[in-house]
Amino acid sequence: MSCLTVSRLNEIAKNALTLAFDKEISVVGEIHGLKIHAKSSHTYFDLIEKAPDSRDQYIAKVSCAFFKGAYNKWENSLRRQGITAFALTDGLQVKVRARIDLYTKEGRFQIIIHGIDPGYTLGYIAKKRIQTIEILKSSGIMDMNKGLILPFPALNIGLITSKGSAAYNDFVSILRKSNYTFNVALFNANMQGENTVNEVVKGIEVLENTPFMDAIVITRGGGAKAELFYFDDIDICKAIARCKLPVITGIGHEIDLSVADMTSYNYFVTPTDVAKFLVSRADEFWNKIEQVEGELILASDTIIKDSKADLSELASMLAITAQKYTSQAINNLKSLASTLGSNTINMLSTKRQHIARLQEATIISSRYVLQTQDRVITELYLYIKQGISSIFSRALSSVSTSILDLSRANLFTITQAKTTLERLHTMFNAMDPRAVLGRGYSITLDLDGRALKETHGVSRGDRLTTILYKGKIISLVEDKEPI
Amino acid sequence: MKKNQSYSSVFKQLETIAEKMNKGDIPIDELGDKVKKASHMIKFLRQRLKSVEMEITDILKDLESDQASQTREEERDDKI
Amino acid sequence: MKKNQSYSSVFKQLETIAEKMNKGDIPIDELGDKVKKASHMIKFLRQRLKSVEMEITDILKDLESDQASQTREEERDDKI
Amino acid sequence: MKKNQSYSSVFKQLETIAEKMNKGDIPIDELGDKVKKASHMIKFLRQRLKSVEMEITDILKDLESDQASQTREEERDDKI
Amino acid sequence: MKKNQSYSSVFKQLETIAEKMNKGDIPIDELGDKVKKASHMIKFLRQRLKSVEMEITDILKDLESDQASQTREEERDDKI
Amino acid sequence: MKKNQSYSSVFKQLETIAEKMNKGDIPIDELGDKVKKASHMIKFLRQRLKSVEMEITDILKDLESDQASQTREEERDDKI
Amino acid sequence: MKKNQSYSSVFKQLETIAEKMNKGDIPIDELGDKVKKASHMIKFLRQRLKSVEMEITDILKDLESDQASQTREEERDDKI
Repeated sequence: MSCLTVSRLNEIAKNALTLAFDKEISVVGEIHGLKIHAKSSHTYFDLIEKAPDSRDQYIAKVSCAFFKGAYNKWENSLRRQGITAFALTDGLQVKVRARIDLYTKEGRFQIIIHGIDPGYTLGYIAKKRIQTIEILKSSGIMDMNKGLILPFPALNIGLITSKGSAAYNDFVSILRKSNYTFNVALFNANMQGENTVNEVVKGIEVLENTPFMDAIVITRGGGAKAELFYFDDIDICKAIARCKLPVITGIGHEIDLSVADMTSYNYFVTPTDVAKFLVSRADEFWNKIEQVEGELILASDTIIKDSKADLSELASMLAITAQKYTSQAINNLKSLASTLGSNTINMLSTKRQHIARLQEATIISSRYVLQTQDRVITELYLYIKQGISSIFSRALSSVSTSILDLSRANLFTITQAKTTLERLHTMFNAMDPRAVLGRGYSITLDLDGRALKETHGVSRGDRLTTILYKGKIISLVEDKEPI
Repeated sequence: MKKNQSYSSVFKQLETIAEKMNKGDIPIDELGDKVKKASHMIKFLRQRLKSVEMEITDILKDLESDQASQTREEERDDKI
Repeated sequence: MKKNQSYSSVFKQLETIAEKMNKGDIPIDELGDKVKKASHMIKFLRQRLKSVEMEITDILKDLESDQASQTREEERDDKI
Repeated sequence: MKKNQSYSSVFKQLETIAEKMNKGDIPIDELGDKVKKASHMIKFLRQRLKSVEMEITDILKDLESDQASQTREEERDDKI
Repeated sequence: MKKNQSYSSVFKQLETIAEKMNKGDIPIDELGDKVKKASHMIKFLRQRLKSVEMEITDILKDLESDQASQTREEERDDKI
Repeated sequence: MKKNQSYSSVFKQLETIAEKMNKGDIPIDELGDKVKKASHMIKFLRQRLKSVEMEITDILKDLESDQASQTREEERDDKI
Repeated sequence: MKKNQSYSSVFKQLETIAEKMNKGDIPIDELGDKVKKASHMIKFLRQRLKSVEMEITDILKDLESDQASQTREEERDDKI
């Protein structure tokens, strides 16, 4: 086996490579470690292919050289296309036209770039940007930072920028020129190149946890539009959206907003604008303070005056009310006193009426008693009169009775006498023998002239005289027949 | 008969006669006379009775008229 | 008849006579006289009654006029 | 009649008389006197009634004048 | 009437008398006296009422003058 | 009257008396005393009112002078 | 009154008292004390107002002097 020198080896390899890639090729990858050679002004960088979803790990890498001539031609062609501000930067996804080369001196394999397709890069950036917006929106944090309140004024500022950059200087000098004492806490971060994302995210993390911060400002000087694509990065945007402090961006775009701008509390084109905004807020605040101070003095004056007026009103109301109280109480007392007076007078007059009624009752009763007695006497008198007349009528009737008695008695006596006389008369008539004799009876007398009633005592031969109604017969007894 | 003979004495005689007659104490032969006498007595007594009756009647009439007049007077008084 | 004889005693006599008469205790001879006497008594009693009545009437009239005058007085008092 | 006899005792006597009269317990002879007595009693009682009435009237007048004077006093007080 | 008798007890007595009279429970002989007694009671009661009234009037006048003096004082205070 | 009796309790008592009087619940014999008592109460209440009024007047005067002094101070401050 | 009581709470208490008084809810017996309390409150509130006023005046003065010194400083700066 032949032994080659290093240079021969490298030459053979270069020939083989050149043979293998005899035509211009297109390669896509991400720019990494971009350098412009100070003397030659050639541009060098690596193209890397990252593993999917990996920021730091790459799986392949190739060195690239963009010589000054080619670069200028490419830039001119861009300008001719009207594309400005397309700057190469680390992390930029590019599609390069190139040929393969090997630098024999160094034995280094590289590609020599003829030109870069701006359309590819811009399309890539646009696509990424849309993805980021979509993620932010779908996770609902797009407007989160806008919802925070920016303290008024915001004097304590967390600044994320690269120290000593024009952006930093512009920002700080404006703040200094203002009348206000801003307190700026700088977080020095690369604002371009592949570390931009990590450093900005770190900066947000550090500053939001620094005490007494009012807001975070992320700013950088103007640059090519292609360099802004860091600020479409999802990690930066998420960090901004979720930041506890309002984030104000000033990252130097002119036409399109970066997603970071869209996500932030507020955005401006330049650091100067951001600084001016903050100063104007402070002005505004101070004006307001002065105004408020005036108002405050006025208001406190008013409040104190009003309060004093209220107090004196209350005091006078107190006085009036207390007076009302006492005067009402006095009136109550007065009316009570007069009620008392009138009540007693009423009572007395009622009692008087009672007495008057009793007086009248006594008089009426006594009169009534007298009248009753008078009537009783009159009745008694009438009774007496009745008694008298009954006595008289009885006496008269007894007298009349006595007359009747008399006449009755006399009549009786006389009638009796008459009856007796009649009886005697009848008797005598009956006794008159002539009446018997007239009917054929006769009376036989004995010798002594005695009328015979029986045969006893008569003897034979006795001489008997028989008296007849007219004349007498004298006869002798021959026989007798006793019954 | 004496006019001023009393009713009672005459009546007594009459009764005596009547008694005697009833007892049959009077002989038949006197009987007629006695009866005649008694009849006279009876007539006398009747006369007396009659006159007494008339006298009483008069008195009573007088009394009654007296009462009547008094009553009339009273009635007249009442009318007054 | 004595004027100062009492009504009651006279009335009693009258009653006695009437009783006797009723009993037929008075002989016919005395009858007229007795009746006459009784009639006098009755008249007397009537007289007495009359006079007592008049006396009472006077008293009562006096009383009534007295009352009337009192009443009039009262009425006059009332009018005053 | 005694002046200081009580109204009620006299009234009782009067009632007794009236009752007796109505029963006819009084002889005619006493009737006049009794009626006279009764009349006196009635007059007495009326007199008594009258005097009591007058007494009461006096008291009343006295009372009224007393009241009137009090009222006048009050009116005078009121005027003062 | 005793001076220190209470109004109410005297009033009660008066009522009792008035009631009795109304019932006619009082004999005429006592009527005058009772009425006189009642009249004394009435006078007494009136007197009592009068004196009570005067007492009250004095008290009330005193009260009024007290008030008046207070009011004057107040007015004076007001003027000061 | 006890000095430390409350206005309202005394006022209530006074009202009670007035009510009783209105109903006529108070015997005349006690009326004078009651009215005297009521009058004492009224005087007491007036006194109380007067003293409360004076107390309040003092407080209010004090308050006014306090305000006046403050105002003067302020005016002085204003002048400085 | 506690020194650290707030103006508004004391003012509210004062208003409550004033309201009660206006409604007549306060018995006379408590009136003096209430008025005294209210007066203390008013004084306290006045005192508070006064001190607040003075504090504000001080701040204002401080502010003014501060501003003046700043202006002077600025003027000085301008001169440099």
